[in-house]
Amino acid sequence: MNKVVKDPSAALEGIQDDMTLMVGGFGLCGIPENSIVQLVKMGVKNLTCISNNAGVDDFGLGLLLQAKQVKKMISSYVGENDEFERQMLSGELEVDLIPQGSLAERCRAGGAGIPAFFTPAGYGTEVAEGKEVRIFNGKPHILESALTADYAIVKAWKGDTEGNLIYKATARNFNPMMAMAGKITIAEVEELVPAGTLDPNHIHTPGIFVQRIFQGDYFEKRIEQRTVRTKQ
Amino acid sequence: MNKVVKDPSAALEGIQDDMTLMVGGFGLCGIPENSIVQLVKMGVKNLTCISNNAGVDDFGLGLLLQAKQVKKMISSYVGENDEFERQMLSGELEVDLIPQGSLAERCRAGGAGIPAFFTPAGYGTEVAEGKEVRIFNGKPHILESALTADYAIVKAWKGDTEGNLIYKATARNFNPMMAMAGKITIAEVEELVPAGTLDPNHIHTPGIFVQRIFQGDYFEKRIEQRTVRTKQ
Amino acid sequence: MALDKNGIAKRIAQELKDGWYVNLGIGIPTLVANYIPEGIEVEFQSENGILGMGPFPFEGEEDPDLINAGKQTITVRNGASFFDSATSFAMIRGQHVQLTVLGAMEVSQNGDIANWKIPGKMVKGMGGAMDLVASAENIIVAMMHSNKAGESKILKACTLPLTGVGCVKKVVTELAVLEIKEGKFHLLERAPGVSVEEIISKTEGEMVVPDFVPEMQL
Amino acid sequence: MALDKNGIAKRIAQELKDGWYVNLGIGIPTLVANYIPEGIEVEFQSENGILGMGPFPFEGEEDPDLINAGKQTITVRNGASFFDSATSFAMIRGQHVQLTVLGAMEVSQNGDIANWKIPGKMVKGMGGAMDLVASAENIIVAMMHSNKAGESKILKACTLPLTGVGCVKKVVTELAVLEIKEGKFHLLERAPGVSVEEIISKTEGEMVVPDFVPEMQL
Repeated sequence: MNKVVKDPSAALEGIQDDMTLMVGGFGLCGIPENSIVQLVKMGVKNLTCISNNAGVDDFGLGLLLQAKQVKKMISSYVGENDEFERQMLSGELEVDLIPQGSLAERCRAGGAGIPAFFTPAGYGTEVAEGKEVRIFNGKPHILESALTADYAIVKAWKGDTEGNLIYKATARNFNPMMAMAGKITIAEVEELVPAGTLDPNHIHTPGIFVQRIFQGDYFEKRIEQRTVRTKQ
Repeated sequence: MNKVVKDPSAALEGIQDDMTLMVGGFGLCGIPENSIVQLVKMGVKNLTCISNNAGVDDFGLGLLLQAKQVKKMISSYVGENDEFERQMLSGELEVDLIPQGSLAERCRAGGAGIPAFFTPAGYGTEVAEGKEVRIFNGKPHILESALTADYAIVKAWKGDTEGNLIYKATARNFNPMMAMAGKITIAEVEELVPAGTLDPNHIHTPGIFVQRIFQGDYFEKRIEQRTVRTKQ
Repeated sequence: MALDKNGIAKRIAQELKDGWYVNLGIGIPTLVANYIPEGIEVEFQSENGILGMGPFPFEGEEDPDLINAGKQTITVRNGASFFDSATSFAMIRGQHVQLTVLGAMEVSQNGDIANWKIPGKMVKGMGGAMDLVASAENIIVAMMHSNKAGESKILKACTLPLTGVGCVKKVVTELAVLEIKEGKFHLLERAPGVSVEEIISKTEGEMVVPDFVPEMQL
Repeated sequence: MALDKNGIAKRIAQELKDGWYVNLGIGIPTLVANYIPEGIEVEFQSENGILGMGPFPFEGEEDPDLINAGKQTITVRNGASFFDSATSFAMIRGQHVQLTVLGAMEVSQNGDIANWKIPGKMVKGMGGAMDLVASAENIIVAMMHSNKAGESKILKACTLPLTGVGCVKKVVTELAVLEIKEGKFHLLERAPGVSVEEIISKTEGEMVVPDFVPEMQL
């Protein structure tokens, strides 16, 4: 069941204006760099992007924002992006801010066929507005619904030809749940290996969730907050 | 944060009559053999056991049933156990049969602080009796609640002194979710290694979910249905 | 002549499409894996936590930690993966598995299925069947047309406790291939040498029978 | 004298107990890791998917794939583990994390907290804060007693959009340690050299002040 496509262009075929995309990553860590660049090249517009963050002005999803390709962002935190803030405050960009844990769980729910679940997060805040409230164990919870996407674009460390994925360190983050929740899921990987190379015990995302996979040409992996200590 | 205890006796300290236990495994695969034997030795009674299956007559949870230590079983399939069937039909044993996927998800929900979720499984069947029904995307779903346990007892392949666990092959099954859902979680492992030995990328159950860990003396790993093909 | 179990499995295997992920139940469905048509590739999921099941192991190579949902020892193919039960049913519930094949005690003309319980008698439990039938978009039931007492299992309405409602799309028995739509069975094919009359006589549910009913090509 | 940020962090570190898993927010809370009392062992969780965070890396050893929730490069300790965001918040929501320390713009006397939004101005988003405050059994807020305009942030009722309701148990500022119970602040300790009068004058919310208020021991 070979799912390999040759490049980002082949991988992203079919993505059109007005679609909903999930894009993996936390900050600039574990984002599908090559696919994002390809989205800019394709010039698709009016996208709804579900991604924990919105990149920085000149990298990650910030590139899509600069090119005004995004109609709506669904994120938990968008603090490091001036263009984002400008478009949001001016009303050009719709923004749906969601608690990070609810965002992660809603993506997983979408992939797992769970249409809705109760969570305490956001009760008593504007996040709860219009949502059903129910008490469990004496504590109020709100009903949150599943999220899915026309396409989910994720980034992994290693992948095999059948779409099995292994992530590295904290570059895992939202990628596994988004891979589950895409109607079509595209994975870009640093290293693409033949099926049978990866230990089946160590697969993070089983290939059933991935429809297309390619090896990225180059990963900049920009660091957002380089913090170091000095050797004594 | 050393969580190592020396033997099953130390690991299971505190388990008392009338408690609810989760016990990992699928069939006889990935069951905490040493802990089950210890439960028989302890003689604790009136237990509610949440486990996908109920063992066979002379192995696994079947041992607890033989010793009449179980008041109630919460399982999805109990077909391979004559004593179970006898106790159930005679009314000695309460049985709550739950669809396997709902059982797995309810354990995960219990561990993840999700008090309830909607699933299509069981709609229109006796499983749905008394449960809320709601339509999502034109399809009826039922509301299922989280499961937790006083103690969860799981079995892993490798574990480290901080309670991080790695499972082997299909012996993983229910163990990870049950590890999440126990107020106290006890892990028995085939091989106990120092913290830092296991690759942090490959941990299946992070140590935060495990309170006590020990290396089992001996694992029989009985095979329930030995099926082979002949070499040509 | 009525098919044997392998014949039923062989006919069901013709429904497989290249690239599908497939969940096979215990019994006849398991045999489907032996008849994958040439030139197509499918991947088998077992709900206890494996994708990419291979054949049974050679004697002496059994691994007690590697079993299928029927608790049988198995092997893995290249590209296999292991996962926990919650993830396994996420695949099933989330409709990532394209085809589910399972057995049944009864099927009704509106697609209801009963396959887990005989009141006062059998109490094995539903296992993963309720999750599978509630979520799979494509369910094929492999079963015998009648029970041991000779009574039809292809019914107007199920008499046993249900496993799922309105979910079965196709039934393959030793006698026929039936499709379920608009609240009726539709006779698509008959087993080689089996007469339409025999099928009609052994089917209790309403069944639409076209003028020409082709024989299965096995 | 009022504490500096490190002083606040140092005081909060005294609340740590052996064996706890702890989530530290961005800013002052991050500094708590520098002051773990001798003889106790705690494990730090970061909601982007890591348990067992170590110190910042040495120059040249930064790994872009290894960051904390503040997007800072970090290292791991022996026994660390990585996991996805859903599992990370399963730990948080499921109350497996024993202590959460985070910053705030405002805290009210019934334990409400506002720390994510200034209407018409700041639109950074709540990140994981709403999940953390809604679920943690033990929340300590690290904050300055007043804002830059000199107005108290320790209030009868929050004026900014809330992050969570009735959840904060303790507040540590540059001036005082306050406990929240029964709808009031309770003054537990004052910073070395800071007078009770100063704390009272800078606290807008109702505050119970005992006869004797000990100085923090740092």
